[in-house]
Amino acid sequence: MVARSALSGWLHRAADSDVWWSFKSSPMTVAAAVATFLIVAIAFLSPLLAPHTPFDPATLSLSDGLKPPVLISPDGDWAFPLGTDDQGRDVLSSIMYGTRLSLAVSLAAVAVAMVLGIALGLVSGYFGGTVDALIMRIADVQLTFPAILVALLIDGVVRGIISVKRHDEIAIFVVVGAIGLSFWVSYARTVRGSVMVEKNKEYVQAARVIGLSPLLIMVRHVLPNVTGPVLVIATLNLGLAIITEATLSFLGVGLPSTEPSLGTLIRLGNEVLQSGDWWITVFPGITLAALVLAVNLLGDWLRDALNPKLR
Amino acid sequence: MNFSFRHSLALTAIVCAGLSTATAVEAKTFKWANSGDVSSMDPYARQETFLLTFNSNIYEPLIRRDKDLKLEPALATKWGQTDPTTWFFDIRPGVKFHDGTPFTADDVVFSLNRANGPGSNMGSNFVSVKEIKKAGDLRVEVTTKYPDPLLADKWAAIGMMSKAWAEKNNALNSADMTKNEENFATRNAMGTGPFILKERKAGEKTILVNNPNWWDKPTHNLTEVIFTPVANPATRVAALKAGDIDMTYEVPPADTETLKKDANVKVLEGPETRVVFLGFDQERPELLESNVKGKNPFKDKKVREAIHRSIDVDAIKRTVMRGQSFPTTLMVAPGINGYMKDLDKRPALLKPEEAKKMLADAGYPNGFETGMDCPNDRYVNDEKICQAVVAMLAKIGVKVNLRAQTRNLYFAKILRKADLKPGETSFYMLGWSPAQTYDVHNVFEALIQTPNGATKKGQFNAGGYSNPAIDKLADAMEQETDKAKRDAMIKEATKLYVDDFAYIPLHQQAVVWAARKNIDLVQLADNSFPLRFVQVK
Amino acid sequence: MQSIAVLLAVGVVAFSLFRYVGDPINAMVGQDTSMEERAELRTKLGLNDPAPIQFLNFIGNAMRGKFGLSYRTSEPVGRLILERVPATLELSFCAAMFVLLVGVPMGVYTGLYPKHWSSRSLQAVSLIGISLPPFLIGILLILVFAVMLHWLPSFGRGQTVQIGWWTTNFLTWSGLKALILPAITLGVFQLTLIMRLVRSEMLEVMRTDYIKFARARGLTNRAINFGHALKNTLVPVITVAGLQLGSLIAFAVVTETVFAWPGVGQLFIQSVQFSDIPVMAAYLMLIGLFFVLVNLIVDLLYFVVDPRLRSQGGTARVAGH
Amino acid sequence: MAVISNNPPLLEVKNLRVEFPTRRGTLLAVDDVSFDIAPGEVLGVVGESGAGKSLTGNAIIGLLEPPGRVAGGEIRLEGRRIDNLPYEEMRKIRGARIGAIFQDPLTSLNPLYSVGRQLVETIQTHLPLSAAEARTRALDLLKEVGIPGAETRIDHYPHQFSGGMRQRVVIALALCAGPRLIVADEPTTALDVSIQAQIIALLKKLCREHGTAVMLVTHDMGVIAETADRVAVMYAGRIAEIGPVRDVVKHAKHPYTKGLMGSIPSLGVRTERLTQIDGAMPRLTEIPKGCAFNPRCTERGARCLVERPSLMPAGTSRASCWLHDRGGVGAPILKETVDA
Repeated sequence: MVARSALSGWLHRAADSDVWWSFKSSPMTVAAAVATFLIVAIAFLSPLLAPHTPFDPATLSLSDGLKPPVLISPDGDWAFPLGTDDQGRDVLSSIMYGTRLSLAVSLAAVAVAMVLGIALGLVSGYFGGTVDALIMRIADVQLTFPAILVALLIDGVVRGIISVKRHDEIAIFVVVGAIGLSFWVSYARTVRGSVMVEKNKEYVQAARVIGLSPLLIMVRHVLPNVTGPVLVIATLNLGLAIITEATLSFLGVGLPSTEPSLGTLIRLGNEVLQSGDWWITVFPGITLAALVLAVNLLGDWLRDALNPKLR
Repeated sequence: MNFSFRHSLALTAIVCAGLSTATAVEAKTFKWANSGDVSSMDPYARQETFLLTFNSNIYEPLIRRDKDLKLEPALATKWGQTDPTTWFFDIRPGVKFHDGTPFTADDVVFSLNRANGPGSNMGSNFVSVKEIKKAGDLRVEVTTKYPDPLLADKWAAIGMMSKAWAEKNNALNSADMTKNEENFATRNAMGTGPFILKERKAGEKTILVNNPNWWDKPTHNLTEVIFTPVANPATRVAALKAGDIDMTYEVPPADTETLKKDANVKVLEGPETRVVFLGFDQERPELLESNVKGKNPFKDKKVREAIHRSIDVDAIKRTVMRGQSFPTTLMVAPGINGYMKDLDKRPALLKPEEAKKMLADAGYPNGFETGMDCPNDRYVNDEKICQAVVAMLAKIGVKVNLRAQTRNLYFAKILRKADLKPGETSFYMLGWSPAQTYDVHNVFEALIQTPNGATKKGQFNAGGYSNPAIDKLADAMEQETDKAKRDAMIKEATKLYVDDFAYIPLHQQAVVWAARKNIDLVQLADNSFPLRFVQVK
Repeated sequence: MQSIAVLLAVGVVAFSLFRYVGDPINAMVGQDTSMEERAELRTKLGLNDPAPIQFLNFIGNAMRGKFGLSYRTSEPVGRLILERVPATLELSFCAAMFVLLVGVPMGVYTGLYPKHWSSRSLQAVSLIGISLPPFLIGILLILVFAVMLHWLPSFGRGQTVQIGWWTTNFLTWSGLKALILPAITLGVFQLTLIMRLVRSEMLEVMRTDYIKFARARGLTNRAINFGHALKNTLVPVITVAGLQLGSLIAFAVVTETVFAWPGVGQLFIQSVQFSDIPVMAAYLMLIGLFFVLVNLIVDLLYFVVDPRLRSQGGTARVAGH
Repeated sequence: MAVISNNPPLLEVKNLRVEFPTRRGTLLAVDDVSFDIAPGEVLGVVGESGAGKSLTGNAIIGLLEPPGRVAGGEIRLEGRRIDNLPYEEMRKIRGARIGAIFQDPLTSLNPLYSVGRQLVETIQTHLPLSAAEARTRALDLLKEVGIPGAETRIDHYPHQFSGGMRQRVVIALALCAGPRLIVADEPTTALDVSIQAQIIALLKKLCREHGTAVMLVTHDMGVIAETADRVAVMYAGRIAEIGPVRDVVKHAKHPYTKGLMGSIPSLGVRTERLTQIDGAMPRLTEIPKGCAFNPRCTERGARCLVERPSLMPAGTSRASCWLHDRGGVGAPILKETVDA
């Protein structure tokens, strides 16, 4: 009962807040949010919703291969509403599973970047001096090596160090690690800036006096301050991560094609783009574009909404 | 008119720009593309079909292959054996190198020794050779350690270089990677062939021009050939459709149908001599990547049979290969000496229950799990074929963990090691063509005979299949000169490996070439593309 | 000093990482080469030496511009790279121009009129640039402009002119035409980023007191928007644009693959596929060098743009917001 | 009374209303404000933050930040109505006829341009002078505002000046095209106390010399007392009291003004704590019925709760307080009577 009223109170306040108001007043944002929600929900529920399980080779049959989408062609099969690819995989189910994988990879990558960036930003801002200079210099260098190069590098190293045997199993970590590693800088800079402002405030000094770890105190005070900007960066990075994963797949360091991500699906489809079997490329392409577009629109809106100065 | 290609590239570019406008009416420029570049202009740099045939436009062999891959005289007018261990080659008189110097027996001796020398990748064609010597201005004699009836076939891929030119430019040997020095022959060329190298930009473009002083009557009408590597297949197809190139080969199967519909493009298809097959680790007592411990299921012929007969090569042909393959049961393709047509009959496909029962009889009622290795950029749709195989085997309870990777990583993993240890694989894909000899013995020797460090047999038998009866037959056929007897041996050995389900031959991939409508060309079964058969209308 | 340190660090990365990639031997020889020959080559190449010794050799050679021979083409790596640098730089330059000439005005416009419907739609449209993978955009451009319309070439650099060791696209009609599609493909991603950056900087600057004061002084909109506001957005934009130039060169890997553009990016990806260690190492060193140069240029530009840095000796870096 | 001179006023503000549309309804930030400024006169405008004094200033120079807008009333400069001019027309008036000075000299100057350039740019925008002439004029102005070594300083950048020097530059910029009126919005708030007096003195001196009128917006009664000829006290978007500075300071008529004057430390005498008015100014969303000041008023009557007073004469000043209603409709009511 109490929890319920607390929740409703919170909901009420949320509904009343400026952020919610700015959300409601932008139809594009609402559309983006609905699209994002739908895509994410369908993707994560794909094991329940998808008509087929494209990642399970035992369910695939080459005799189902290259069926066109039902609505387009009389040759279509209602079992495969968006057609099948040359392995007999249902395109619709592949998209659902692939989106799930892409989202998982991108979310994980963004999480890696966020944790790394926030940690380094805290350390850099707190200790200052040489540590700060070093970390910020590394950040500069890091920015010269975009995700693609980093991924090729890491992939190369991992292939070399870990025996080739297990490569596919760790491919996903390579991609996550590479993308995560190349995104940390913006988080670090944001947090560092905030820490530098907070560092000299009285409560930090006070904390030191009463024997609390100032770093801990600062984490508690700084993190809420940077939630907004970090959230914005994370949203925008999410879109970037999805695209980067797709591009890596094109360059041959992506996820294995037996369990294709959305990007891998497009890469595979890219090869048959001119063959007339357009549905293999077009549907995953539309899904990817819609997802990234929606996420970015949300990020844009969030940035404007959370930055009261710009309102 | 004499082209010298050694002056600066800039100058040549300008001269030729001028030339091509001046003679615009007759100029027949032929532009073509392939997925990768020729790795070197040195004809001995790499023993691979693409490099050998590309460079054969500049460097001609003593004996060349005609449109049907039969040997015909080139720089040698006559050749043969004076006794079982002595070969002779009579040099064609009056042939001149591109720089106008005459081609002599000295050049032949120099070239053959260079091909067998340090830095060269052609050494395997000289295993039997004892000595190469000049026997008069127009004759070269070769003695071998043992009778080698296939010497002429092997050497049909070895182009002849100019000794004087190599000496002058310090290119006596092929590029030696251990020294940080570049080799002049890597990006320059001096041969006798129908085309002269005009411009070489590795990875960008290579331009050849017609050799007006060629000894043979040209069957082409090209004045200039521009070759560009275009890695992305979609771009290649688009470029052909847009008319930016006149020809490309190894067209992706998926694009074959649309290209056929394009009024400006024609598609040539034919089987390639290479057979793509799957192999098993039959050597280790326990598979590297499997849930079966203590034994190796692939040592059991019943298991191999169940798997062999569960792979539907016709389904693969229909969807994955889009019709661009020629299923086979043998390890050699038609057109190769020793292909046994009456043995090329695939055993009937098993229903999943039948295959499961067969596995159960072999002691695997619940199937088993195994790793599989596959290249993803070597054969046509290699990775997709493997995926299809994974799906087919999943239906009979064999769970296959597929690992597809780029070719050099792939080969590093699955091929036998330098000490002849078996490749690190349980189940793999490989393609093989006896491209030097066009004879089945090469297949037995490399793939089917028991690996043996001393005799160098079975070097590419990655899974270590071993059948003493075949070993014996293969050794015998190597030196047998009586065709009937030899054919009988081949037949017997072929039957043995087929019945053993030693490998799972899948198909010959189709050689799909596509060209603009105004191009006439001849498609060869070994996927080589000599420019001397090309006509631009 | 710092630059040298960065270069050295990149050198360590370049070498020590790629030392372990794949097996170069397989790339160097044909499939039929015997095992003994392979083993012999390995020893000769020093691939069996301890890693530190190999590294010292590497750095020593690198300082003299010697990166050895490519395992794949057996040509000197230095020259391979040098031959391809012009193609990549010209492509990146055109892409950067495209980004700046289109992206900055778009950013200024959307920043000045953030509420206007045209700004909002411009912003939404620009998102398409980052919603599709670059390789797909490239292929689609080829299909439309080369295959369907026959306006532009589908791949390659077209006719180039050689000036010294530099080959240029800029002097021939076909060369210029060949640049268009790849430059757009390469730029479209960064275009969106730059546009948004300029927009948000513009929004930020337009709120400042000195802009309000400039208005109060009755300056014309032109003077305010392009003189005062734009110049103040330049500092963070320069920072990011400099970094994006680095991204351009890296993303060129994709564009060059799609358009068969003979630049270093394509060379790099081929080298990764073939485990061509010397080329990969040299490429990384090149990127490192490039980083140092871009930083230098960025610092110089700060110096030109921002008087505050001039008096402080130009060392302080004004970070982007 | 209010307008001493016979000349027409330089600036007339009549019934000015400034609105802010928000999602919770439209906020009336400036409500029915009227006043005049005579040529050469210094009008001080005081009030707590949020009282609407800066908005009034911004409305006069035509730079209300959206979504704020002038919703009613009119503003006339030298008889010409300026509140409804198109942007471009108003731009020509800004700088040329009305100058402005803002609170923070540190941020009012563009950091990337030299002060000379900013001066020349402003001069050339409004006056038909060549670059050289404009520079000479700029140099003269800098000397006039007391920048030592103006010849070299003219090419320096804002960050090379101290805060006080920068505000001098800002004053030069505001004056450079010879405006008749300067709207100075808290010109000294951001400066050190020691410099504040100098800047105010400078402003006063220059305006006298140039015959420029000033609307001096501040929350500092001390500054007003020293500088202004007349003063307007604003509370919750309205003028509470307006009159000659001496009278308002010494004999405040509005209870709010009285409280405000009580909170000024006498010059030179520092008291530990200032007298304060209990409570705070209401938010614009919560302005009470009747007189906006009534919740805090110590002299509140019943009428104050229901009816809003407008400005009415109160001695030499005018105040919006029922205490001064001489119409007899509602004579002052004692406080006790409302406490029911």
